[in-house]
Amino acid sequence: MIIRDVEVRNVQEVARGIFVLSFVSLELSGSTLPGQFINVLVQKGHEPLLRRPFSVYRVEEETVEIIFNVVGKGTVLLAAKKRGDIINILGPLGIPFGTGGSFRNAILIAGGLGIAPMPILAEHLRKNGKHIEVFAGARSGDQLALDHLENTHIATDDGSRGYHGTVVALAEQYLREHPLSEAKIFACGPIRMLAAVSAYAESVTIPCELSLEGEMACGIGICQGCPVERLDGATRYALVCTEGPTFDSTTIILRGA
Amino acid sequence: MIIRDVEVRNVQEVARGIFVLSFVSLELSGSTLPGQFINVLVQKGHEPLLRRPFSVYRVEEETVEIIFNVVGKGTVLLAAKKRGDIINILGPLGIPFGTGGSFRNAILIAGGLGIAPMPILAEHLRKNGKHIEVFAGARSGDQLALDHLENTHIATDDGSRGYHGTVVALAEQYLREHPLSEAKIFACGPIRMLAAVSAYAESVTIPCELSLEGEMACGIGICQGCPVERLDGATRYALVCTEGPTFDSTTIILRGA
Amino acid sequence: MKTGFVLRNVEFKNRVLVASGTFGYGDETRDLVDVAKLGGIVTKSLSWKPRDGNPPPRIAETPSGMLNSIGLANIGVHAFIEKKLPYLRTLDTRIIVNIAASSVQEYCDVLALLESQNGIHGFEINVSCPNVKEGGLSFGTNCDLTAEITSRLRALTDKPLIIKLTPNVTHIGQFAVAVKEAGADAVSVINTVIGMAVNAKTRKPKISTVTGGLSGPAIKPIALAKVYEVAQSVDIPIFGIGGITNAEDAIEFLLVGASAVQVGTANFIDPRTGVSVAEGIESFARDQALGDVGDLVGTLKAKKDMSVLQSWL
Amino acid sequence: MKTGFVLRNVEFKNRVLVASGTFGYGDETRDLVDVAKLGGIVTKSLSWKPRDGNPPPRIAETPSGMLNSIGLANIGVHAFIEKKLPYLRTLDTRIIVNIAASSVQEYCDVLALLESQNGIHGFEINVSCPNVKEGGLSFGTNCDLTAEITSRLRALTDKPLIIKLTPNVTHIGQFAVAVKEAGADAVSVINTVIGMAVNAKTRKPKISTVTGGLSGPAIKPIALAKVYEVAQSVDIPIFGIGGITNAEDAIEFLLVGASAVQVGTANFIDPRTGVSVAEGIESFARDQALGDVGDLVGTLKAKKDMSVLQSWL
Ligand SMILES: Cc1cc2nc3c(=O)[nH]c(=O)nc-3n(C[C@H](O)[C@H](O)[C@H](O)COP(=O)(O)OP(=O)(O)OC[C@H]3O[C@@H](n4cnc5c(N)ncnc54)[C@H](O)[C@@H]3O)c2cc1C
Ligand SMILES: Cc1cc2nc3c(=O)[nH]c(=O)nc-3n(C[C@H](O)[C@H](O)[C@H](O)COP(=O)(O)OP(=O)(O)OC[C@H]3O[C@@H](n4cnc5c(N)ncnc54)[C@H](O)[C@@H]3O)c2cc1C
Ligand SMILES: Cc1cc2nc3c(=O)[nH]c(=O)nc-3n(C[C@H](O)[C@H](O)[C@H](O)COP(=O)(O)O)c2cc1C
Ligand SMILES: Cc1cc2nc3c(=O)[nH]c(=O)nc-3n(C[C@H](O)[C@H](O)[C@H](O)COP(=O)(O)O)c2cc1C
Ligand code: FES
Ligand code: FES
Repeated sequence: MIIRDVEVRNVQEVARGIFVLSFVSLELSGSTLPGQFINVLVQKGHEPLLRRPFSVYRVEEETVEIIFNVVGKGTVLLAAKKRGDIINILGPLGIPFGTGGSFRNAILIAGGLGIAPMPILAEHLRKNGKHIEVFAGARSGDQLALDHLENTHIATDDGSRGYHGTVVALAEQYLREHPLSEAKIFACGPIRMLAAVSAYAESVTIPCELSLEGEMACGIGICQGCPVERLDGATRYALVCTEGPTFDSTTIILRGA
Repeated sequence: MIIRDVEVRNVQEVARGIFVLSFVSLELSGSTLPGQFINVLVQKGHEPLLRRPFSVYRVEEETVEIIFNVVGKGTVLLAAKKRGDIINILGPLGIPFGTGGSFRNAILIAGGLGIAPMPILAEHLRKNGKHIEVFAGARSGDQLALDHLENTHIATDDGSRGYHGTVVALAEQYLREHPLSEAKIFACGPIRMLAAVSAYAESVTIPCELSLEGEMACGIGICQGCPVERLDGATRYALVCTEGPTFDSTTIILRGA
Repeated sequence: MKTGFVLRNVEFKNRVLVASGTFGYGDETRDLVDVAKLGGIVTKSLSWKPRDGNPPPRIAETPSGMLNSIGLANIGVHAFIEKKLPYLRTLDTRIIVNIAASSVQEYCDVLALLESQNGIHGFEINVSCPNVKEGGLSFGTNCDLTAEITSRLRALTDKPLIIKLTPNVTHIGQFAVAVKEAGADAVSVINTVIGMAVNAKTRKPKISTVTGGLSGPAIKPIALAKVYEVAQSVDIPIFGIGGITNAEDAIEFLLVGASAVQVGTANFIDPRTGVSVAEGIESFARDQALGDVGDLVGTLKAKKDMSVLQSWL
Repeated sequence: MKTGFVLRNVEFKNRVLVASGTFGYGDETRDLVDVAKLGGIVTKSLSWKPRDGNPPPRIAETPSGMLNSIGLANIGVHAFIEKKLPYLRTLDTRIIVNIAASSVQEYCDVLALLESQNGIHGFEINVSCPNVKEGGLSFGTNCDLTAEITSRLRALTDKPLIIKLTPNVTHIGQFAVAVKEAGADAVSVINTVIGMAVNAKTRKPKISTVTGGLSGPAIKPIALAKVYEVAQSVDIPIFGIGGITNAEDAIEFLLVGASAVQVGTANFIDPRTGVSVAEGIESFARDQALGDVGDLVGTLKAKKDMSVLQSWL
């Protein structure tokens, strides 16, 4: 885990309102695993006060990339960064996805910016010899960011591209028609979508890992600000930042879904 | 008085740590008088919260210029502006210098960034047919910004350029040697310097106007945040923003000098 | 779309006013602001005699906020009537005169004099003033005294009487209950929070009076909590104040229980803020297909069993 | 250059600690922070039994600040002794254990148990906890109760006993006097300020408990004023807390009367903040040719006839 000022290499709009920002960090590029995140201080000073957490999207040699949606002041500022600007990063953080188990087929399901951890995840899964199918959903076709992914199946809420409906419905339909044995699901996206994925995985008894998002103050386990309810266990809550953000779907309760 | 978003045209370091920023505003360029100031919102958002007041330095056709010293977060942000960036300005504000009286010789005395209102002042004085002598002081030679001024006499605290000593001592010496009749003094600078100018003006009975600075929240008379003590008058304090920033030196008390 | 509200028979065209001490006497910004688009103007606090106010520096910026120690500088009620009221009377908005004093009697004298004038629609009472009788402790931190001022003033006017509460007390709800019982029509919540700023290099306080009043976005969370507490305690209208810079901020105050809001410090950055807040609230309500901006008031979706004073750490 | 100070025979190597609840149990950041450069670590508040804490969301950002409602989530004193204390004992810094409880007896039980352990240098008492006996009102807003807790705990320990005061009271100085008389060695000033944040679109509070605790730079002016008030009221050492992000902030607290400071929220942005604050204070003192950082404490020049016009020229 490191804290460093890094130089922005590039910021690019890859889909409507969706940006990829890259920077150079040998320390991070060498150590980050799929599903881990970094906590970004978008500028010095008190506004905004807190860091912003982003999944690592891709690692390419010494370069690290994040992908984000412009939703508020932090991401507005990030999107406006230029080559050479300095941001401060803290990472890699959190528990990575389990990419090395005994499964053979990896099913990646992403809703909206849930696409973020998928390229780095796919890369590692490929290295581990897994077959991959990617299901990616968005509100509309212009909000899809599908670079660096293969075997993609697309769903949009407005039907402007691919399947007209939710990405989970698409995945369910596809997998009914093309059953995959010894499979494992990896999902990231809005809470409702994760709940649907989780219910589906349980119904077909496929192991499933979810990557969660939630308000975070520190990202490193010192504020107790990011609880998620456990299904059972010694304590009622787990911390998303240090015990997640990836969780086995059978171990947590998704509230607000 | 207007409030407008304006586009930065240029930002340039003209002396060590001293920047000139120009922007286009027909409304301001057409109406601003010497000694008036504008109140600049350096960026949207809450940090910094308040506007920053700056004297108008020059007006050149539709372009307005300010000159400033980088001293804190507002001026750091301003110095980093690029052509095309937007700042929000409120102005012109305050009571201008009296450039049209019966005097024939104008003595301009500037300490440090007190140089700010001098070029626009000199321009108007010239138009009014006055003869001008400019006395400019700084800590050292590399902190002098003398563009757009003629008949300049220079003093530096460290003696690195011109007279070694205070600008007021230099002005006194020069005027003793080259007496100017029917003169009026215009001064801007640190409080101690203004007090010295004021004392000198009184001793030689030359009329004298001072331009003051002080903490301001609004710049338009609605916060009561910028008092300066009157020598006498119905109320104890005058407001620097609406009754100044230019004052006849015999009407106010300079505390902290 | 209904935007206005009524307080003791006085109609306000919308729920956005400008706060005392942050909009002068209403005439300074006549070139900049169309005050006819405001629900009302609350004047700078007026006392019986003119007050010089505190020595400079009176202002210091703080993170997302500012401190002030103006010291109630004002022209006095007589000069106000003579020089400012005639202009205010010409404006198509509600004029609330804010009163400050250093004794209960002074509050009464000022209000009684103003009561005899036309063109004033209501009174807001600034109780965050040093009480000379109690060695300068503020009236507003003494519940009995605050109630006494309220009932004495209530007897003198039939116009809306609004008591402006200080946040610098343990249980602001108790003060709201006390002034309601003493006859107040409404409360304004909050005045500034006591704060301080220091220049580390010079070792001097940044304002001449050492401590001062904190305002601006930094205090918005505090103000919202105080308004919420007051709304749980009394059922009279609340003017929500503290750190409002845009319509969204104002709506937050309405949701937690304010019937109207006042814009303060934001006027220093842009005196048109009140107008844009009013317009923004209206379009927000329109987008939500509300028939009345008032439908927002007190509609926070919160479990009321969570006590305001519950500990959270 | 002397940087340290002594509190009831315990020596602290410098005047900068990290605040309770903002540095976990000290082990989470072992890769990032050289805690040997800190004056001390104040642990997360510990209660007798483990506490789950409040449901999410527990955190909301506000202008230059943040709200939290963690709900005293902690592993409980037994797990602390078993799992965290052994690591803390290995650290070359002072360990102050912060205690939270919902009854006076629970405070005593937790402290008595900790008193039997090695490696703890002092106790800080979080009185901003809901008192179950009084329907959840915080102990810390009741002066008698705060004093009672202090004297009961004083009888149980000879180590430094620090009472952490809440700012959410009218006269914090009275609380400082009461706890001093009840035997406290020092006070920590301040805990978080009650605040609230609302999502205008969803109409929901941004944290699950509706109100929460405001911290960060936004509250620094409030914290400075409270420390100043306490410093005028008592002569025991004060730990100044609230919005400190750099050495200059910390020096401001020393000048108004704090003997030491604690860094809180800033740890979330960078857990090394305490170390850089300590280093920055030291070099500031060196630049000013002071022999002892303590020479800064309480040296505010609070003259009222300050300069009319701050000079930028
Ligand atoms: C572990 C983790 C990984 C994440 N990875 C990504 C990613 O790869 N790409 C991406 O676009 N976003 C990601 N997010 C969400 C991202 O952190 C937020 O979108 C971002 O912080 C918003 O910042 P802002 O200042 O632009 O918005 P704000 O002004 O802070 O808020 C705008 C909106 O975003 C919501 N929001 C704010 N902070 C968070 C947060 N921490 N989590 C969820 N919602 C939030 C707010 O409730 C509000 O509705 C991740 C969050 C977590 C916790
Ligand atoms: C009428 C008027 C005209 C001015 N004209 C000019 C000008 O032409 N060029 C120029 O460089 N400066 C001018 N100033 C001063 C200028 O406003 C401040 O330097 C600026 O606001 C500092 O902003 P900052 O955010 O960089 O510094 P901050 O971080 O706010 O403060 C840095 C230092 O500057 C001091 N300071 C802050 N605000 C003011 C202020 N309003 N007046 C004086 N000192 C202040 C602070 O006390 C502190 O020591 C003028 C001030 C006034 C009132
Ligand atoms: C410079 C200044 C002067 C003020 N003067 C008064 C006053 O005279 N009377 C009063 O009741 N409140 C006064 N206030 C308090 C404001 O009306 C308001 O209650 C407070 O600033 C909080 O709102 P804000 O955060 O929007 O500014 C003043 C505030 C400021 C900043
Ligand atoms: C997330 C969070 C958790 C906290 N937990 C505790 C706690 O358990 N016990 C306590 O006494 N104070 C707690 N505090 C208060 C801090 O120790 C500190 O007093 C307060 O945050 C003000 O300082 P700051 O502005 O530097 O954060 C907590 C603060 C925060 C932000
Ligand atoms: S974000 Fe601080 S503990 Fe998880
Ligand atoms: S700066 Fe507000 S009255 Fe002068």
